[in-house]
Amino acid sequence: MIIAERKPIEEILGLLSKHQKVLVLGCGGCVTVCLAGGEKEVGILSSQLTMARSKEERPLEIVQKTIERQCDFEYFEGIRHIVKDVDAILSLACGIGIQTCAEAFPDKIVWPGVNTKFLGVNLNVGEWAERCQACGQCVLDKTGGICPVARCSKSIFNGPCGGSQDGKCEVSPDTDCAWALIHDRLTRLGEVDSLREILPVKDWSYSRDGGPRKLVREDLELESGK
Amino acid sequence: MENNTRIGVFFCSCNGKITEKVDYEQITSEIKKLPQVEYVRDSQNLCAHLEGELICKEITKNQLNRIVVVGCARSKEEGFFKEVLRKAGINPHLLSMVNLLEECCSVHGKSARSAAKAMEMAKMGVARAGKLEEISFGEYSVNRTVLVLGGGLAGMEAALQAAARGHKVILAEKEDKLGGRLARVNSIIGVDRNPAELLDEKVKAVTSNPSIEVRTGTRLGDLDGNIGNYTAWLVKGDTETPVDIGAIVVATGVQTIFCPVKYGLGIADNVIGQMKLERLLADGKDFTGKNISLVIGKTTEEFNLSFVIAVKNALLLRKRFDATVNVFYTNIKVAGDNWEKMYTEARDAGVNFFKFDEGIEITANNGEILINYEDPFIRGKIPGPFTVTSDYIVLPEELVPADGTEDLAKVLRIDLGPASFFSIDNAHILPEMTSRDGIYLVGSCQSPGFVNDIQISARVVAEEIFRKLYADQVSVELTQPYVDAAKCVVCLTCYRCCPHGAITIEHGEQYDNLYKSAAQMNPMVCRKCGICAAECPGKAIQLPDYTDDQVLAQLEAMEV
Amino acid sequence: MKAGSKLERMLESGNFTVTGEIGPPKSCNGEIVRHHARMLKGYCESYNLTDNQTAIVRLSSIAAGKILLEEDCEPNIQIVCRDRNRIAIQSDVLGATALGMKNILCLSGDHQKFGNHPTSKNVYDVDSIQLIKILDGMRNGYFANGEEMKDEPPKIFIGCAANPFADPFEFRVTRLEKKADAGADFTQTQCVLDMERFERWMELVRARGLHKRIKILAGITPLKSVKAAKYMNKYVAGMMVSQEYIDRLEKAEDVKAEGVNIACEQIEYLKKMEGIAGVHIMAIAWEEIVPEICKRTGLNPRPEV
Amino acid sequence: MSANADFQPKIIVFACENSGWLAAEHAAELALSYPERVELIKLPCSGKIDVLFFMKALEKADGTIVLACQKENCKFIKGNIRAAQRVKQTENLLKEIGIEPERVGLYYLAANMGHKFVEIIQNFYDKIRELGPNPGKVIK
Repeated sequence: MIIAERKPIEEILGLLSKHQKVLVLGCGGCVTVCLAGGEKEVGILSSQLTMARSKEERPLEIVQKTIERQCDFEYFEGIRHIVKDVDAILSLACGIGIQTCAEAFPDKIVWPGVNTKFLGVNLNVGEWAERCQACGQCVLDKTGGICPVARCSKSIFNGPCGGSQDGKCEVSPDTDCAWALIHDRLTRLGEVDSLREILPVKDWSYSRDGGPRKLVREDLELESGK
Repeated sequence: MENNTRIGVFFCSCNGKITEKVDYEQITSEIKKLPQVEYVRDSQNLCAHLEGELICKEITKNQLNRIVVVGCARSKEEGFFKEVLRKAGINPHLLSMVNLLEECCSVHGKSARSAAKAMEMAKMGVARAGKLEEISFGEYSVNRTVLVLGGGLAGMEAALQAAARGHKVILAEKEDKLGGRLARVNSIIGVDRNPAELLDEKVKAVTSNPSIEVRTGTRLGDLDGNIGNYTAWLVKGDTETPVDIGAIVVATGVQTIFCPVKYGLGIADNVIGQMKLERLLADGKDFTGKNISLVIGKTTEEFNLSFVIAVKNALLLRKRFDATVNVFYTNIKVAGDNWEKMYTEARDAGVNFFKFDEGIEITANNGEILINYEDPFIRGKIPGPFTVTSDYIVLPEELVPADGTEDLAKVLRIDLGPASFFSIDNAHILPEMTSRDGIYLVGSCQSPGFVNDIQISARVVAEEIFRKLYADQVSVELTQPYVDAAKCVVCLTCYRCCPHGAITIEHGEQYDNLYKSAAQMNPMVCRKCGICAAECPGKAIQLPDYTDDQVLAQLEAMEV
Repeated sequence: MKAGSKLERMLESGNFTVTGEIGPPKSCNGEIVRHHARMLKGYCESYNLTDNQTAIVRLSSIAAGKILLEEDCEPNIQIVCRDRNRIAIQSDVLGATALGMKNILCLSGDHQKFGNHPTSKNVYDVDSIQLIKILDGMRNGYFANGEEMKDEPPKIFIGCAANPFADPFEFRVTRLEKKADAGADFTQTQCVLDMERFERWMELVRARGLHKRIKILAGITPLKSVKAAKYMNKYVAGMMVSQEYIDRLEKAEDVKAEGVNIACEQIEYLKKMEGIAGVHIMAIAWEEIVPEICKRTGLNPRPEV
Repeated sequence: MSANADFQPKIIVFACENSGWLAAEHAAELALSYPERVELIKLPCSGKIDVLFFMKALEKADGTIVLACQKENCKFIKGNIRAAQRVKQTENLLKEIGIEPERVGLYYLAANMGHKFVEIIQNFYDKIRELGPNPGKVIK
């Protein structure tokens, strides 16, 4: 799940400053689940923006809409007629959705309304934590199902480093030391000796470091042998 | 129905109480102009019986399908008008009531401002009426079997009460025989019965009842589902068997821990707990002429049970053996039916009561016991400490929940309350209820209690179970929130927020969204608080009678 | 001999070895390094040059190493994984060895959150153990990608850190073992301020025979104040200060003198401990005290090797 | 901001039907009085209050509050706790756009507290009067 958080309102007001009519566009995917950009947030943000602009005596007209997912082009088809009439779109989708939206409406200004934070898990209502960095080559088999790339502050492969104390990371007492978690879990599973093996340097070319990634599965493409 | 909404607005002057402050003429003429309002009428006293019939007729005649009553809105009146709607053949939830009497006339003077408010309130009522929705009933198949956990007196009593109301009962006891703590006491507070006899009688009644199936050596391992449709996994030895049940009564009771260390004492033959004393008395030990001291006040102060037990036994020792009985106390908590009387009786019978605070020192060996104490009332006037020598010292035990209470709470998905006993629901509703419908508490598992309370609460619980599961097929008014599956992203927010465990995620083709799933509220469990609706990030949840549309329409109709 | 540095020769000789530490300044003023080098010259076999310690921008450790060489002091170049990827690190290693530096200490590095550029991006292309392995490969003539060097391989004496005071305790020994497996020749420990825990750790080290595979230099830091001791104990992750030392400092009239006393006692104690090859004296911002400590513990003058 | 003598704030009160709503009825029984420009909207529980309700209310009103059952005495166990959270959320939203967070509030009371009801309403009304008109009002 992608975890996002609404941008500070001043920033959004700044982005919208020159517009009179905008579409606040929610997404029914991850950002609804993480309470950042679903229909309810669209409503609250719209009300907040309306009030803020009314206070400045520069009224802002807002059209509200939430579509199934903003990371698929097809879902934008149904809102073309709405988009036509607005100055700009404020997208509350994650970074993927915002870009898809911009691509779907090449002639329309699309502003980001949220900051996309990380790929994570919902620990409780109002509490999320990072779990994956999409590094492209999963090592969870070697680390007891706990990811050192995403959860160790230094992303080291042969931890824990010397800053691990009482199961916490040197960076903050609120952060669990991923390697302490790995060590404890493997100990519980009776597999702790596997940590004696030195994990080799990672091939980061599968990660973002190899350049923007793209996945093509020819066996699934509609027209094969393109 | 949206397009042919036909609203009828009925004004009541409440025998002039309203009209003396507010001019209806002005309001009715405005209201008549509102779209969808097809009929307006004002009356002296709308809740008169004849008026009810008249409203009925007007509804039919004018084909009204939404009714606004402007006047008062107490629950009694609401009931009256709902009945009128029912008689007129329209859903009683299509009624919008405006409490002009109490929200305006009674609290404001006659002025332009109060007139404006009256107008606004009427308009809000009409606006809400336009958004009202019908609420129907649903039929639910339920399992009427009751699972009782704990085969002590509370469990047996609950089983008998439920069986008497036609429920099948499975009585699960983790030990290998029924009886619980009753098997270990000499007498029962407030009940003039021999415990052994009473126990025998109850065990016979339970075991001979064809509706009650007793399973000993059995505990609850896991639980799925909700009221009317639970699946409980009963664990006996290494085997786990599922049973389908409709409700659960928890009667796992309390346990006592003898902890003389808290009184600065070690283990000695003449230092005993109340439970041991009960045992000795039941076994016929002779205490004639002995000097016995009972100390209470350093532990388990939060429950009056320990105080009442001490007073009961003090009185018994005094009466039966003519023993010298001293009760050392910091506090005497004997509030409750007859306990105060028993305390007075003990004083009258010659039990000595000594108050102490911090200044008490007890030394015990098997020969004699010395108690040095200071009386805080006479300290300074008659300097202490005083010394009392005793043959026996009796201490209260710690009262703690039965073993496994914490695990059981997790399985039942209910919280633990003060002192780690099971937490009851809001005490005003039904003290035996938990936060989840279909799970009830009887006896000391919620807080150490008395035998004579058990019968009452067992009856109340059995009655409540019967009320909910009165037949194999029950009819439930579907006032629970409904979910627009197209907007539901199955994010689990509602599921996590629901205080009653009423929400499940259901799957099926009928759910028109990407996930073919949606959150669903079980009408038998849901208590209609609307927390889920307010939390839903997709605005997929609406609570009938309080939908967003209805609330926002009222805001919309409001003047600035 | 792997690199033939003075440090390596001293450790091989079996003499109780002493290393020191010099923190490069937050400026381009090389004279500060030179000043410390002159002050400490002759007291230690080799001097660690920290690599942007606590993630604060400082004069580079290799440049500082060059100044040390000019002063006839042997540098021990620290390299952290935080700031450079494997390309930059290998390049720096080649550069350092070309300038005549022979000891390199491999570290993960403090997280940049603690430094003066907390908004920067960290690298951690490799971790400290992987770095040791890369260096071991380089001295055997291979780059990290497996490519064989066409020219003479760099001669490197590889060091690493060990922290007996971090958690999980038992795993700390395993981690040292992994470093030895990766090719580390010596290790310098986190400053020992809790001798009891250090001894327990050494017991585990000896039980695995690790002291025979890797030279262990115990970290020594003279405590300067009670406040600092308490702070380190409470707030610095991976550091422990025993209550005994805190009590002694609190009671002492001259706290600094007591701190030096403690350090000297520790050195004397460590001299006798099986498996300890020497000490690494880290007098953070108190370099001038090192000569006194060395003299009092008979570590000066240094034997010739 | 000094109080304008003519300013009569508009207040929207969301009332839990188990407490605030009944307390309003009780106030009527006691023949108490409070300012006219106060409108009540019934909720089944304070936990039904929605941040959006508050925001929509403040698009036309000068202040809005929710009346909840006494702490630890919510009929639905956690309703008034959720209500407190949503008030906090709304306060933050208001603060962000430079509107006084005091314009939203939560008050605890019981069904038989007619006097308390009036006191809450009057105090809040006075407070808003003191603050002056809501600058964020959209419909003026």
